[in-house]
Amino acid sequence: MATTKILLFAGARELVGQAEVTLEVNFPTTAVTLKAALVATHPELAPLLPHTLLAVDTQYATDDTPVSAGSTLALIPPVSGG
Amino acid sequence: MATTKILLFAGARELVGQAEVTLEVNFPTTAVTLKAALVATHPELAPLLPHTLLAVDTQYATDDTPVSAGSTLALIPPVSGG
Amino acid sequence: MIKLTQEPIDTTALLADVQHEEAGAVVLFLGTTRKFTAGRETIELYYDAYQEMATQELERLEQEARERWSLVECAIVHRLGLVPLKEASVAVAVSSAHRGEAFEAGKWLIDTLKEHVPIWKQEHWADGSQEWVHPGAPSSSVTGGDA
Amino acid sequence: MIKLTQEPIDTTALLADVQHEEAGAVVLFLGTTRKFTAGRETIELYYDAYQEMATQELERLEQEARERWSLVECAIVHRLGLVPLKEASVAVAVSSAHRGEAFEAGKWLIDTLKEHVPIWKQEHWADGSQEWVHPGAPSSSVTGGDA
Repeated sequence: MATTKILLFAGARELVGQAEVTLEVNFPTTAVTLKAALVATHPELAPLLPHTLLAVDTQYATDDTPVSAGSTLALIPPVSGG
Repeated sequence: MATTKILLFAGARELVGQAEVTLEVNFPTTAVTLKAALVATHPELAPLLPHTLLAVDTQYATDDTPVSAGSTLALIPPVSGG
Repeated sequence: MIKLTQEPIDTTALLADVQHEEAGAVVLFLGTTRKFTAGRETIELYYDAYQEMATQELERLEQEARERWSLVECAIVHRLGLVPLKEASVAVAVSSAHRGEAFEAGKWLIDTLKEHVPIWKQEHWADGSQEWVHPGAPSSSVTGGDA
Repeated sequence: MIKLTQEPIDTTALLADVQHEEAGAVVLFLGTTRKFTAGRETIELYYDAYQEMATQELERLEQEARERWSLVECAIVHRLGLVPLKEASVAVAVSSAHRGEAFEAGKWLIDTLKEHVPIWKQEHWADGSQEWVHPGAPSSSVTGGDA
């Protein structure tokens, strides 16, 4: 197990009340596994999580995108810039 | 017969060397008749005239648009603003 | 708002005119003097208009655009006289609640202006010749002379 | 040119950046804060971004637009923080030899920005509530609090 941080933005940050969360993760893992771990530790994210994407090293990930230790992770709720 | 002026612009003005020409016209008449009279008195307009429209009181005319004495007339070569 | 002007177009004022609290979108189009046309070099353009009629046609275009699209503001400015390289000869600015309408109206306005409004462009080529641009008509390039 | 900024967007500088002697057309799009959305009154908007990723995504959009269309210049600026009514949260400016490309690229850029770039808008409603806008996700309006 290793400790990793996930950055939160906008509605996700508001639901958790923090700009990032810390998870214990077995690396290597995948994006979908990280999202499952996130909702387990932060159930307040449950309504939003199905609508979010994970970004791995500032790239949008798909469910099976591999994630290794040291990657920068962020949870991306539906965007609304412009 | 009455005297009427026709305003010229751009290439038409350049071909004639004047900003307007004066024609002797039997009113009422039509746009197409005026254009025929114009090319008779100013043959230098012949290459451009088939590509021009007549404006009667600042409205585009068609061939059979009636023209009465006192109307403001202008020859409109293909436009290129913008 | 319709304007013909001999001065450089003030895009800051134009944008301020169309920005509005009911609008979420502004589209500004500028037609600018380009250096090369089909390999020939332009040093500047000169624009002339049948001013009374051009103003009236531009007002008609604004009215028709407002009938076709739900616009908040609509402004068209055409510069006349010499227009140096890079500078704008025409500006079309529209605002609307949503962006689709602003893009469509802006495109239609400049397309229709170029078809219907009695304004003419004279090319001042780098070789010293000048030429009124009359799309579809035989060319009549004049060497030298003054605009 | 890509920029995220906390300051009001300087459209004069932006237009100067994209006006170019190889371009005959400039299209500028501004997204501006609108007062009413489906009957509800907005007093201002607040924007936040995942800045490193947003900058990278905007650069990718500029690159893709340059591959799809023959653009002379391309600039995208997004403002972050509070954006009052009428003011621009985003500006997209493109120039091209001919106008068709500038309109198409400008429209594609703002459409794609709104789909893909990690920037978020928070509504500050006139009733005092605040709400992050997450299209397609359940609403989570918060009353009071600070942005």
